[in-house]
Amino acid sequence: AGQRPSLNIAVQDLRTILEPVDASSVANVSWRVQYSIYDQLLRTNYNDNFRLNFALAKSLKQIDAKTHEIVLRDNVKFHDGSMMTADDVVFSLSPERLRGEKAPGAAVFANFLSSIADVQKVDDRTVRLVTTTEDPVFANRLGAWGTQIISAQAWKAAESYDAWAARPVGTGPYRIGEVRTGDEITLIAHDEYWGGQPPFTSIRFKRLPEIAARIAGLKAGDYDIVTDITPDHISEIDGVSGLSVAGGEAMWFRFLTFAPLKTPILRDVNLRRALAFAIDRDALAEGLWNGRAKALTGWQLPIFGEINDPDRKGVSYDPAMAKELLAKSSYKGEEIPYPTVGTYYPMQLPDNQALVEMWKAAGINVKLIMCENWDQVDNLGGINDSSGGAFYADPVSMLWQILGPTNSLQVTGGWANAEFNKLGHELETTTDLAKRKAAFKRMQDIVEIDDPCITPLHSMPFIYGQKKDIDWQPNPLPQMYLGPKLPSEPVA
Amino acid sequence: MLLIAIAAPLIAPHDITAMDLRHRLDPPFGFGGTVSHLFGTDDLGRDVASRLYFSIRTSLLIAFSATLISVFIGTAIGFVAAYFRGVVEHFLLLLIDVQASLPFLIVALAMLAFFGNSLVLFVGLMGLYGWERNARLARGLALAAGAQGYAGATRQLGAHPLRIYLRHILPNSAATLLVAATVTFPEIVLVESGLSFLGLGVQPPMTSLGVMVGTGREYITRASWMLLAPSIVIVVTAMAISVLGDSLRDKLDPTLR
Amino acid sequence: MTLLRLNAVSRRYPIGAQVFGQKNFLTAVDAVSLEVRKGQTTGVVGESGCGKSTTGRIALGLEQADGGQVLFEGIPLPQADTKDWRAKRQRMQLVFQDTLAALDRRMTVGDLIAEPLIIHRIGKARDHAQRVLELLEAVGLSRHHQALYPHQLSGGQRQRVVLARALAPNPSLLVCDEPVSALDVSVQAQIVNLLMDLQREHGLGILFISHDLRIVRHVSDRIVVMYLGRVVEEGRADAVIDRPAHPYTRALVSALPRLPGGFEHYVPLPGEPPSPADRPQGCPFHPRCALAKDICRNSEPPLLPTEPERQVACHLVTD
Amino acid sequence: MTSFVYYIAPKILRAALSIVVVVTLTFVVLRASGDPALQILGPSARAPDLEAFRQRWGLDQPLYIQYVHYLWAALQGDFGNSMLGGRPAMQLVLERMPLTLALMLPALALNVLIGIPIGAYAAMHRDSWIDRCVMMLTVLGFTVPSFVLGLLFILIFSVTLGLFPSGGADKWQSFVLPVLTLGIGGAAVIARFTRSAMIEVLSQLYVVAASAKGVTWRQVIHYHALPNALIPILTLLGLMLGGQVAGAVLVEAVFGWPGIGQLLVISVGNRDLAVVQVILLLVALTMTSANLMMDLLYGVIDPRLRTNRSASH
Amino acid sequence: MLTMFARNSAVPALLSAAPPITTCAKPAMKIAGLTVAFDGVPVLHGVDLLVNKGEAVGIVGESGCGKSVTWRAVLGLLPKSASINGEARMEDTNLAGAPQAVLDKFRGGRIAMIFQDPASALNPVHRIGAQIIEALRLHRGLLGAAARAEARRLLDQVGIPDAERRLNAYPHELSGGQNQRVMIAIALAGQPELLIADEPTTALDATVQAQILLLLKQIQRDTGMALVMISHDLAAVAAVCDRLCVMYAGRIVEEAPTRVLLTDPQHPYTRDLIGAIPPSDGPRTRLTSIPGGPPHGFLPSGCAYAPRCRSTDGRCSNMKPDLARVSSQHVVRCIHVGEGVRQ
Ligand SMILES: Nc1ncnc2c1ncn2[C@@H]1O[C@H](COP(=O)(O)OP(=O)(O)OP(=O)(O)O)[C@@H](O)[C@H]1O
Ligand SMILES: Nc1ncnc2c1ncn2[C@@H]1O[C@H](COP(=O)(O)OP(=O)(O)OP(=O)(O)O)[C@@H](O)[C@H]1O
Ligand SMILES: [Mg+2]
Ligand SMILES: [Mg+2]
Repeated sequence: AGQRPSLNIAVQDLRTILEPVDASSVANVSWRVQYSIYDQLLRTNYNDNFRLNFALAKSLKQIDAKTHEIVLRDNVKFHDGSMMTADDVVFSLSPERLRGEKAPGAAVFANFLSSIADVQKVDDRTVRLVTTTEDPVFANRLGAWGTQIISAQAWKAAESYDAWAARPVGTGPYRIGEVRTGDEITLIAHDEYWGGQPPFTSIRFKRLPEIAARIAGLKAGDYDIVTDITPDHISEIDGVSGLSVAGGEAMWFRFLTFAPLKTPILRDVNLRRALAFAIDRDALAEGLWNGRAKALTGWQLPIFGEINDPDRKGVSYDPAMAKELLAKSSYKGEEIPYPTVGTYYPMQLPDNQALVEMWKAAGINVKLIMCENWDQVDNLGGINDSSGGAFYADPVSMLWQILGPTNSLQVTGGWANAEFNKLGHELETTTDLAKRKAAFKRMQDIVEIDDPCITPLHSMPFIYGQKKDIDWQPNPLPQMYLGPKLPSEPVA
Repeated sequence: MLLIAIAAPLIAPHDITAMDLRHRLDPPFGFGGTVSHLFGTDDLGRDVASRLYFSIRTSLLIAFSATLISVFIGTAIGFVAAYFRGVVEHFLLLLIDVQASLPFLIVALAMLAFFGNSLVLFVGLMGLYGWERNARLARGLALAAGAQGYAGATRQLGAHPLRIYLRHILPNSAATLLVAATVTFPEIVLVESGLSFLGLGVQPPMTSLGVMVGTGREYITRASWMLLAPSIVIVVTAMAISVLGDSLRDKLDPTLR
Repeated sequence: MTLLRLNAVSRRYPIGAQVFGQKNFLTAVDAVSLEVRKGQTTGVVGESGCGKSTTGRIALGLEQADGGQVLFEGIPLPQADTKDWRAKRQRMQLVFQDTLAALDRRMTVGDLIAEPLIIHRIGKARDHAQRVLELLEAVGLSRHHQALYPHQLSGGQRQRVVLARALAPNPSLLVCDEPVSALDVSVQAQIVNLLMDLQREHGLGILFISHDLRIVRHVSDRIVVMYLGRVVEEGRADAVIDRPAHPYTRALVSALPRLPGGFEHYVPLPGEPPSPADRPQGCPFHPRCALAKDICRNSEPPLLPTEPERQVACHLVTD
Repeated sequence: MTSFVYYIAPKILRAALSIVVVVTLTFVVLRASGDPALQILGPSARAPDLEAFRQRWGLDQPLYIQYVHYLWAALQGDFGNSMLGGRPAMQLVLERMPLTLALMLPALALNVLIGIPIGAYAAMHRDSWIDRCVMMLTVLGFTVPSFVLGLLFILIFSVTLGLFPSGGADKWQSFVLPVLTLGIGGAAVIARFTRSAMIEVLSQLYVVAASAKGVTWRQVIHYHALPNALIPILTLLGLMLGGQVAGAVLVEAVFGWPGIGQLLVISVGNRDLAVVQVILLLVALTMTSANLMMDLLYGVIDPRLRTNRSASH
Repeated sequence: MLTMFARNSAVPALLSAAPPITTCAKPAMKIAGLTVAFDGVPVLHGVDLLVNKGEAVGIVGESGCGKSVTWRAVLGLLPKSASINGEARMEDTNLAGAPQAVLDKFRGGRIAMIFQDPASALNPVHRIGAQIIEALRLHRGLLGAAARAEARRLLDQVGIPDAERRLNAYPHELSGGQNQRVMIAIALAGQPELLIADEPTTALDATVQAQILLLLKQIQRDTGMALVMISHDLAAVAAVCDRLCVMYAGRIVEEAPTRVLLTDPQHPYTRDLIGAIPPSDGPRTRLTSIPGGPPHGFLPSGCAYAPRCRSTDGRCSNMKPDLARVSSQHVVRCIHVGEGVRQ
């Protein structure tokens, strides 16, 4: 091959902490950049039904109910040229970095890897992972987020954690080049990448918050890829010669949560159910999102496979039902607060306003309250926007991940349900499929019928505008993978 | 413009929040759109014309009252600074300096942080916009009227300072302050647009010219009418107001009659 | 009967910044004494910047003297901008030179003249209109001027309005600060005649400030000549002009163009008028005085009587 | 010279005092309006992480203690670290400051270079149709929001003509559009102001006198009228500087310009106090020093102010 | 005591010399039928005036009668709203309404003008040296050191001590009298044939007024230029000028040699004007005041002064008076005087 191209990407926002397990890295805009800098032990192939592949691990063997052994890939070189060893893996998963109460990775650990209790080095190429309980999704976790392996030596050599977090050393296809805080990040090809030569010599992520400016920049030829295109703007790129629109398939979703414990009017279960039935999700997906989003009606995603109950319907747009429920409720037209920041998610404000209109049509008086910060949103309770995605093909990664006792709805005291928490725990710790199925079913019943606290809206597609000839495939998740094509080495 | 503002509920063909998600971003009448949506529809399929009428109403309300407040506060502080010399004056000048070096964003945050967001409050906040310029101006005018001119003459007649400031200096400064206000007006509409975008401004379901411009800019190529309609209104209003300001100044000044 | 008496009043103005360090001062008025009697006019003459206006403002209490005393009808003036002080305004009034600036251009002549009546609550509101008409008539304006604005009047007419305004509260003292300097000779004559008529009718005491010796001589009973903030000569008007004693007064008198004759008697005064910011040692006039002797350079001559009703501050004259 | 010190010292004192007030005010406002932990970690962050974050940055202490700590450190030259990335706030801001200045100063120059000639020209042709058109155009100039103008420029010059890059700040070509965008609104204001200042000056006696002296009209304008009209324009220019910072925020967003305007918005949004403080500090410093410079410039242009001023003012 | 001043009597000596007789005079400027209207409102109604070379002519009249407008019209200094008609000839060129290019050849060079308020007639932002040198460069082509030397000489000539240092001064650093001297120096820089002094001393102190007037007179004598002095102060003009013109409402109403005019005024307005000046000696008398004000814009059908005139009769308000010659050098615009003497 001749000269490799370099890539210019205009993004709507950028964060400069590049340590993947840092608390502030739990954000779409961080994952997008970090995904090409690191490798995890396993790799989820999002474009192939979330199938798990070997990455830094070349084999995974369950030794007993709570113990797994990993053999590491050979000849993996860090960005600084040093070799990756079991020590690096142990350190990467150590309490100092990840598992400790005060570790920078505590948040990521709790979200993705909470079952890991211990990590032991067996030899230079072998590591044992011990979990607290049985873990039905153990392998999935290793391929989700948080098992990025960094160089223990480089960590120790760093002046401070802050200095480290600004330029960590990983094994991924690109290393960190120039970083201009809040403005741009340049990644440079890591030519000794174990998976082959990266296709681009460098990748520059440039912050450009104005969508019109991003599109204009793409058209002017200043950028190769621009992110966060909303469906309304697709037509501006689609027709242009040399440009194309990519992405749209999404495993990321938007939903609404209710905080009955904070907002007394919402105590009424029928009202909450009516709220859910009054939403015309198709209108949002088809009308507002130009068909680029898919309506989401329940918590069973096709990729979950066996655990799903094929007969389950979920919620649907049913004005009659909404009326009926409303009649049964004690609701008398009181104002229900709907605090929102309005600009956090793409198309958030249009969604908000459309929802308010739909509720109005159903006879529910919801008041949209624009907030400037999350404190205000938190304090007001009522109805809240939220989003989340499936990192792996299991409901643990969706419903439980979103509503679990450590997550914001429960922590801030908006909603609590002991039964739900108990079932969720079971879902997470038993490998018995029947038990898991039952738990999952009951959990859905709780959040849909008995004590609704959440209602799904639609998928949130990641749409990119790009030059036609750029060879990359977008994910259904915010991560952008720009490295070389990796061989398929599925985990059994 | 004022007429439209007053009559907005009567002439608006559609409810401003009535949306039609299947007729989003319809172009204006004459550009492929229908008569029912004269200026087309916006990103939620709402009628741009109706929203425009209501926006004019909100924006005029905000900008007028805010300009009034701004001029009032500025004038009051400027006069007080001119009347009291010494410590009081230095303190007020300090206040003016502080405001001048404080980006308005911070002021807006402060107000919202302590008082929450509501239309009345928002008007009050916008009223803080540019007061320091008016204060400087008013102080200068009062000082100029000072000892030598008519103010000194009235003082020596035995008039109370309040009378001097309210009956003499104020009417005489009015013309200049008025002209300053005509410049403040479009600025307030634009600042409001900026703030609306940061979630600090006019809240949905209400709408304003600023909100419309703010939303419209995303659609500058896709649905330019969303941006053009409010922009043209702002420009025309600003021109009308600057012409009005000039003629009002001439009207108020007996020497120009 | 003495209406107004200034006893050695002084006024200094700070110059330069006031915040730090040593203050510098400019002495605008230095131990000036003069008096105005009921029904009489005292004229003050001198070059620009010699402190005439300042003296006038002090006499009215518009400005506080740094030293000395101002007695009006035998009583010291109250503190400026107090209630008492404002009440006193009724008795003493100022007539300005710059009438365009001194009249609020947004008020009609009628309102302007009525304002002092309102301020001092003189008479009932409904009688004001009548009083305004009387005043207009007194200063030689007519009813139709009432509705006009200052800029619609000529300079002379404006000066009449200022006069009417000053007369409205029935004062006993008028301080006229260059009332006619900006006017044409023909209008000047009108105003001067009017002023003298009013004085005769109402028994006003007038302090008449001007740099025009010709006018001052014409209207005044007594003349005070000022130079650099000090009184250099004082006496009966005709005596001072016809027989000037102080060299400065002589120079002033000689600079008057005569009709006919022009500058036949002109005695040129060397140098430029000095600034009050750096006053010379000794007699303030000595740098420009052709007759200056050593004593003039060293000590300041006091104001001493040379004949009845006449005082001069010059070493050479009083010796 | 000493009189100059007297003249400038109170101004500096007041500027310093106002900076202290600004710093304090910002501190209180930013701390009282929204929790940085929530802003930075996002709404779905877990409680322990929030707690840890607060502890790490001392946000769990009472406000006044935080303030005292902040002030004490600031007095020692430590302006704190950015909560987003942990780098010293000062370093962060200083990195970007030159770029914003590189935007503002040419824009200011543009204000002057476009605004003054246009205003002067309109004044010379007062009440003609040229004058009226120009004045209408200026209304357009300051009512069109800068973000709209910027986008229009990008569409015309980058997308359609391909003359200049649409964003970034790496080549000299990248400067053209943002500077134009930022400069035009101000130029409109300056033009209006220049016009009225010129009309005022042209009616002055010395302009008539210069003509009587036999000076040609061109020279009268350049040598006699303009320098005098510049004095009030300078005042305006000083005042406009503050507005330019606000303008920079929007223009930087449109052009992806890595200046402090964007940084300010990001930092305010995240309640990243240290960075906001440093920016405001520098903005205030720039403003006050610019105003001082204006005062010096007055001295250069208007000799009446150079010599000992009287106490009034 | 008067003997003390004997040493300083050089200047009065200069003045006591008899005024020059200008019989063989050639005209420096001849104005005929000059009219000016602002936006259609007439201000000058036909001014006829002759200024001979080397002569000092005074023009008096009350404020607004058109004294300044006359000469500003001649020099093309009026705003665009003014429409100028008639003639103002300097040699063969008519300056009234002439284009800029023509005017530039005369302004400052052959005709110079000084103004009432010297402080505002000098540009506050330029050094006075630069302002003098500007004129020298324009009219005499002097540059650099030569210009500076000449500027210094001019300042010396107008009686500013320490000229070298004062060249670097700004107008605000000088007193009013000094500024007026600078104005005169600028006017002299072009070595004009005609100097127009528009109320040169109204803003100045009495002592300074005398100095400036005498300076002007002296320079006029020394250089042989013609001097036109405008003022409303008859006494001041009379002290300097050989001949006086009295203007009223945009016309010249009387013109005569100074002595004649003062001792034998013919026009009622001139008489009233003289009567309005407070006497500088003798008893205090009531002054003659002229009732009413001058007409504005369009004149009454007859004599413009008729409404204010003390000796008016029925004919005055109907008949427009022409300039009538009383003696060889004395003309008056009054029907009462003109009758019978008309030629
Ligand atoms: N408020 C002030 N601050 C500082 N200096 C002042 C003030 N008022 C007057 N002066 C100075 O005091 C001196 C006397 O001023 P004043 O106005 O009394 O003079 P004047 O004799 O009335 O002069 P003119 O004939 O020009 O009116 C002047 O040098 C003036 O500059
Ligand atoms: N630019 C102008 N526009 C309109 N009218 C003007 C203008 N200049 C002068 N006039 C009018 O022309 C008339 C004559 O003015 P001019 O200045 O010649 O008077 P003057 O005799 O010089 O008076 P003064 O003694 O006050 O200087 C006045 O009535 C004046 O109002
Ligand atoms: Mg005075
Ligand atoms: Mg004149």
